[in-house]
Amino acid sequence: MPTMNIIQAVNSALRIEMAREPNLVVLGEDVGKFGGVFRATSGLHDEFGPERVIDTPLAEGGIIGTAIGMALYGMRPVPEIQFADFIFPAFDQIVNELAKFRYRSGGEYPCPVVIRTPYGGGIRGGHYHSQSPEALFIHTPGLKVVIPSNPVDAKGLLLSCLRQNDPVLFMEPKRIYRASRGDVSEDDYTIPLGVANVTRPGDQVTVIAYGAMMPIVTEAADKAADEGISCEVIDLRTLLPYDIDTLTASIQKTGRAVIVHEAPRTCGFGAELVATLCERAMEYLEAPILRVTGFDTPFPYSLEHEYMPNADRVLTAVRKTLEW
Amino acid sequence: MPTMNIIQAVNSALRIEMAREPNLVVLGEDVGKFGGVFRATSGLHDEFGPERVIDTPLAEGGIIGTAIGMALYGMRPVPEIQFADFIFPAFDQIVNELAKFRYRSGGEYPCPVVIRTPYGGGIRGGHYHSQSPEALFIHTPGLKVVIPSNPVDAKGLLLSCLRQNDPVLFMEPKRIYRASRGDVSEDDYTIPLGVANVTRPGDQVTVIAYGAMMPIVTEAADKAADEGISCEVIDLRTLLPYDIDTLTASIQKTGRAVIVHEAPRTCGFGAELVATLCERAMEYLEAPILRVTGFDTPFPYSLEHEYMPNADRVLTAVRKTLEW
Amino acid sequence: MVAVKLQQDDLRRVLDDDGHVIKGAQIPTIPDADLVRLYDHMMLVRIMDDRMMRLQRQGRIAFYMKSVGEEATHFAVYALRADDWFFPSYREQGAWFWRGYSVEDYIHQLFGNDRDPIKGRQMPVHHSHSPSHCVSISSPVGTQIPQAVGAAQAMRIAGTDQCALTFFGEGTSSTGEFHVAMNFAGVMKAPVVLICRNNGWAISVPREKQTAAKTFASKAVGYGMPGVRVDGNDILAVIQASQEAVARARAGDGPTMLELLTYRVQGHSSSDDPTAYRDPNEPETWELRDPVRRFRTYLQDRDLWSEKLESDITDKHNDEITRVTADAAECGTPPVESMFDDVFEDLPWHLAEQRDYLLAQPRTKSPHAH
Amino acid sequence: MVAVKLQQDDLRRVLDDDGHVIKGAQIPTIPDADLVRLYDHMMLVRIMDDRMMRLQRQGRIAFYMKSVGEEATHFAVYALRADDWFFPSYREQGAWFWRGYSVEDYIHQLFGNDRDPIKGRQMPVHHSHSPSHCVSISSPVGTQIPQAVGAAQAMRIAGTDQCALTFFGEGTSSTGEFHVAMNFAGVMKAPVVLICRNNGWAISVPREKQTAAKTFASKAVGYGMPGVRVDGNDILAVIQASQEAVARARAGDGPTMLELLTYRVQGHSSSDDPTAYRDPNEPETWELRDPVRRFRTYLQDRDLWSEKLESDITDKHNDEITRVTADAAECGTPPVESMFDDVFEDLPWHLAEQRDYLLAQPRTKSPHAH
Ligand SMILES: Cc1ncc(C[n+]2csc(CCOP(=O)(O)OP(=O)(O)O)c2C)c(N)n1
Ligand SMILES: Cc1ncc(C[n+]2csc(CCOP(=O)(O)OP(=O)(O)O)c2C)c(N)n1
Ligand SMILES: [Mg+2]
Ligand SMILES: [Mg+2]
Repeated sequence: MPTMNIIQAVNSALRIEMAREPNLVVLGEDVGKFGGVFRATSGLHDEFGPERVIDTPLAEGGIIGTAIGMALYGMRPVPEIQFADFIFPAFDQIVNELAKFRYRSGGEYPCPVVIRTPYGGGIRGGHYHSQSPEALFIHTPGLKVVIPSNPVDAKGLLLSCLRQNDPVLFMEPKRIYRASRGDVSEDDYTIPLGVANVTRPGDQVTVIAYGAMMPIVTEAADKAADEGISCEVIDLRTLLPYDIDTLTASIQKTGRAVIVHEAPRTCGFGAELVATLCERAMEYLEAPILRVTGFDTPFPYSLEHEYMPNADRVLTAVRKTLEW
Repeated sequence: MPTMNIIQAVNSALRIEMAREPNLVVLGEDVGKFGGVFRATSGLHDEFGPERVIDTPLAEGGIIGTAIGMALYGMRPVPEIQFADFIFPAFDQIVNELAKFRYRSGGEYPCPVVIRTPYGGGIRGGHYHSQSPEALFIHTPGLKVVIPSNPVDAKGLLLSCLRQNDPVLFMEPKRIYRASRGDVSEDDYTIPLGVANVTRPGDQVTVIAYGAMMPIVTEAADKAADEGISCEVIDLRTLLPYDIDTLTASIQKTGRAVIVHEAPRTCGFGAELVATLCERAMEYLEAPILRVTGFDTPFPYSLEHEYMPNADRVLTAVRKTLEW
Repeated sequence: MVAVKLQQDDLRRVLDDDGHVIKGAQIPTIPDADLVRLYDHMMLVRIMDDRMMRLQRQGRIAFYMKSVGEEATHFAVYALRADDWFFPSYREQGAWFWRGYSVEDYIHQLFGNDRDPIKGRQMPVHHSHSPSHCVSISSPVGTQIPQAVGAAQAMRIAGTDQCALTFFGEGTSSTGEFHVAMNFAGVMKAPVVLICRNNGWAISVPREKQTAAKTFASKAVGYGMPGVRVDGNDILAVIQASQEAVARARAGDGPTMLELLTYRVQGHSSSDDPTAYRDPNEPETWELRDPVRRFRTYLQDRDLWSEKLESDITDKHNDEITRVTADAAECGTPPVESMFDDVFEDLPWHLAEQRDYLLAQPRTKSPHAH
Repeated sequence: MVAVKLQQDDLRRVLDDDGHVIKGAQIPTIPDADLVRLYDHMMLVRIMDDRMMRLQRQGRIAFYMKSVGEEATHFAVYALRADDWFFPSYREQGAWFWRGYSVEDYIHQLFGNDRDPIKGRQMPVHHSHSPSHCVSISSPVGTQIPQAVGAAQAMRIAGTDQCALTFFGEGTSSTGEFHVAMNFAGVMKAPVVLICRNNGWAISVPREKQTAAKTFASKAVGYGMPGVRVDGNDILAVIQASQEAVARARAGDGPTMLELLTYRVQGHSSSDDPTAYRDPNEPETWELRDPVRRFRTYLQDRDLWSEKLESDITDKHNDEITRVTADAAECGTPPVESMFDDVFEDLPWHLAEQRDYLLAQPRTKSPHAH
């Protein structure tokens, strides 16, 4: 099996599905001849032509709006938003249109649009090339939200998204776009949505994360192990609908949990996980569930390294739940 | 003191501040000659003229974008978004510009824009005239979020917003716009931001809500009292920054809490309150903090009455925390 | 009036203000049977609007929007084939009926009852009808415009000669959606007809406060597409211009923008009170150009109209509306568990739990139960 | 090249391709001292771009954007007064220097160090300078356009004769922001100058894929304002057209849109590689119209240029840049607690807690520390 990074894995998934599904079209800014500023659509323009790999004018609202129209007609558009930070001009089309179309039409008009967008910090991008807005979309009924943390999952999850009939926001962890490498089959395979991945079994503290935070929680779990602390590490993969059974089972076992995301703390996805897990597993909890998150400031530039959660902070939180 | 409803109280606050502060301008769709579709700006156009009470073209992004420019120059714009459901075309200007201006300019460019918008269900408005998107803005660093529940607070809180220097989203509970009436002084007075209101002291269960949910939790607390259950009812009034001390103190006393909002449950503001209160008061909690919220569906039309939280559901949750 | 007086020159018309054919005007070829059917549907809209607004005033439906004076614009869809797509705004009732949406579905939707084809999900007048490719109506104005462009582009990619047609009000031309849609359409040469239904008002905001452009049609210049200004109260001019635009689309010549000049004779909706912001005499001057009266005159000139036809049509529609309204009022509310359907194709765990929770609660009666 | 060849007719020019005055051209009145200062600043931009991109290649700054070939467009701000406001895009360095932003501030911002006037908050090239009313640069393109219109309208309400001037790229004319801003400006008759810096490319997307309109200036028609097409590599034409537009604004005649036709000679930014998407020979044809060379020729014709002037300017700027860069490299990172300042005017409890939490953690060193 060839080694791929996340970009190559995404590219492989798109290529496989475009060959299989003639109705799949890719559209966005610079996705055509250039193959995308991160090169995720590289080669697709030459292979499938300008009618199926479309360089659009500079307007995210137009990209999503036209993608919705294509989907209503029966196509399978896969728009790319160049950076998650630039998704907001399309916010109305996403939350008021895409998310509500099936519902508001009494089921007459499904709208299977899969929006791909790189998200997150750690690339010295400042406010506008670093945001993690997943919570805004998780709070919007009608959208699925998927975030892979490695090339194998990226390909398998994306292929699953392209073969189901609901709108999906597929957020790609650009910080580890190239750094995360793995052996990825060139063949067609899928990884089911809604199923988390227990990347490391353990019995003392459950550590929950996704996307670019996975390498960090893994490092923290290693350090914890050196101290004799056994962490169970869970990669959510699908944020909505998330895998409640795996989370609950783990917390019933460990009685302790730390949730990690780089998005701002207040009203971040971590809060929802804490609230729901407390409702279901309160009697098992030996300590409050702790959150290690980005801060409630706009994403800073020079102090990015202090803003981002890191293994030490996760480890500190892990220890704290044990000492509580 | 005259009796006013919330619309009249808002109108009174705007009139007082426009007379006091020549830089205050009101702008939006239909806010001028017509006085707004809910008549909140009624009379201001005739009193202060078309240059300070501006009927804009139909574009929320333009309303907020121009308001930002006015604020940068030194004015105090108070844009109205006709329904919170229609704020999304302005989402980029709000989250990427308004919320970040002071920060990104190193403090050079404060941006005191106070956005008024009616929110919430209960008026047979369906998807697009009923949404409660407060969590999206609470999750956005740089914005304050304020939601009054009665005419007295509406006037005092709005005057406070107009006299501080940060951007504020002032969300008005349109379901009780006219139904909520009270004696409101015609004079100038303010109610501080960040301070919750304990509308009913109690010692068994803390019930936390805001805006249009206040009449409902009050009704529930009455019914609970009939059953001999003592609820402490808290009206948050300011959602960000919210009054953590009042909340924590109450829960340390009661050991039980129910949080009520009409916005969808997943990643709603209730989740943040649960997570934060568990972190700080876990040892005092006798039961999991429960949430009574809207469901994770687009806001329905015919089944609105089943969608909205009501006193019975709040009461059921109150009982449940006591039985736990 | 202003715009009409100023701009008569570049305004396409077939019928004069009275409804007689203007000398030398290019008359679209429409079979007599269709002419009568068009008149029948125009009358249906006017009668329906009158009846439904009365229902609303009686509190039997929550909300309604009339299109009195704008009915002729609806029949731009006469230029479409059944397999073309229609992306409406909320004020084109006639287009729905013409494409096959039934009076039953229309009225049950207004009641949001258990026979509402969209399951009581949306406010009155937010219809959806996929069999006729009439796309679900949304309240946020303008969102349908880029969607129409996308569907049209998809038709081209699929290699068909279908096209899409979309409506929006002149106020909506101020939205970003209008701009990105027009621009994408121009660049993609999408087979789409973009219709600005210029009725002079956006709730309380007059046309003059929406744009400083001389006409809305002139905005097409900025997108490299033709923009045509048409008398929107002249059904023949509307159909003629639409057929031309549809022909361009099918021929691969790209998009066309039409400005249909008309007038919102009454309030914006059942929630509105125009006396609060406009001269109460303004409508009268416009009623002179009533599209129904003008079309009737044309039919008379063609010997296609009679008192009997008029009363037959009126009675037929009134009777049907009476019957369906009675049925609709008998219907119940959609089942409570249906609230959780269609959020996704399948019901995820959290919605299943929320449904079970709700079903376990005492049922709350609608304060407005039918 | 295409557009230039096609559209020479409606393109305003003062200098020919070599830099000699075109017969009958309307030359703006600019004092000799200013002409030399303008040349000095044009050189500063070109030297700065070259030096900073080299720093970026050495990994000493994270990111940079050059404007080689577009320098003349920056000096549209020559038409402004100190009390007017400037709402920039990210590629108008010269305008900043002209309005008084210092080389120190400029370079410290690129380093994001503890002398960066905006406290290391933003990526390189996202400057802010309130003393000269240069508004903070944002990455999301187009957001500055409605803001400029709002500021301009505020100036009018305040009864001053100030105006606002904003820049955006031709790609940005596709955004909804452009449309709503142009439309508001037209309706409000705001004293604003809206400048489309048409350099032919939006990263990898050529002008032809942004719009089907013949020219960007033609978009002004849809907003009822004048749109003027100017040779953007001809600094005199740029200043002449800008002065005219500013005069209109001050006189209360409303907004003007300018399309400054220029060319992005190099990559979009330090992250870009144009060879991946455009003909490597394309730039050469444009370098022939190099705005610096053309202006130099004009100064020579006016006896205002000498070899000595050239070398003095070059040495002065190079020396200053060398000195400031050395200082900047010595500076530290902004203090960690400063991360929490300026989110709000005062620090709310939750940010105070987050700051205390962070301060209690072991300091993490920047992987890219200066
Ligand atoms: C994005 C958005 N903003 C505001 C509204 C509220 N609103 C509903 S209709 C309307 C006026 C629309 O006028 P126009 O486009 O001319 O259409 P008309 O009603 O005249 O047919 C407004 C402001 C809305 N529905 N959507
Ligand atoms: C809203 C938004 N979408 C996408 C981007 C990414 N992006 C940065 S610059 C750019 C191209 C801009 O081209 P143009 O407006 O012509 O300006 P130029 O770079 O040529 O000066 C794009 C797509 C962005 N910054 N903002
Ligand atoms: Mg209108
Ligand atoms: Mg460009």
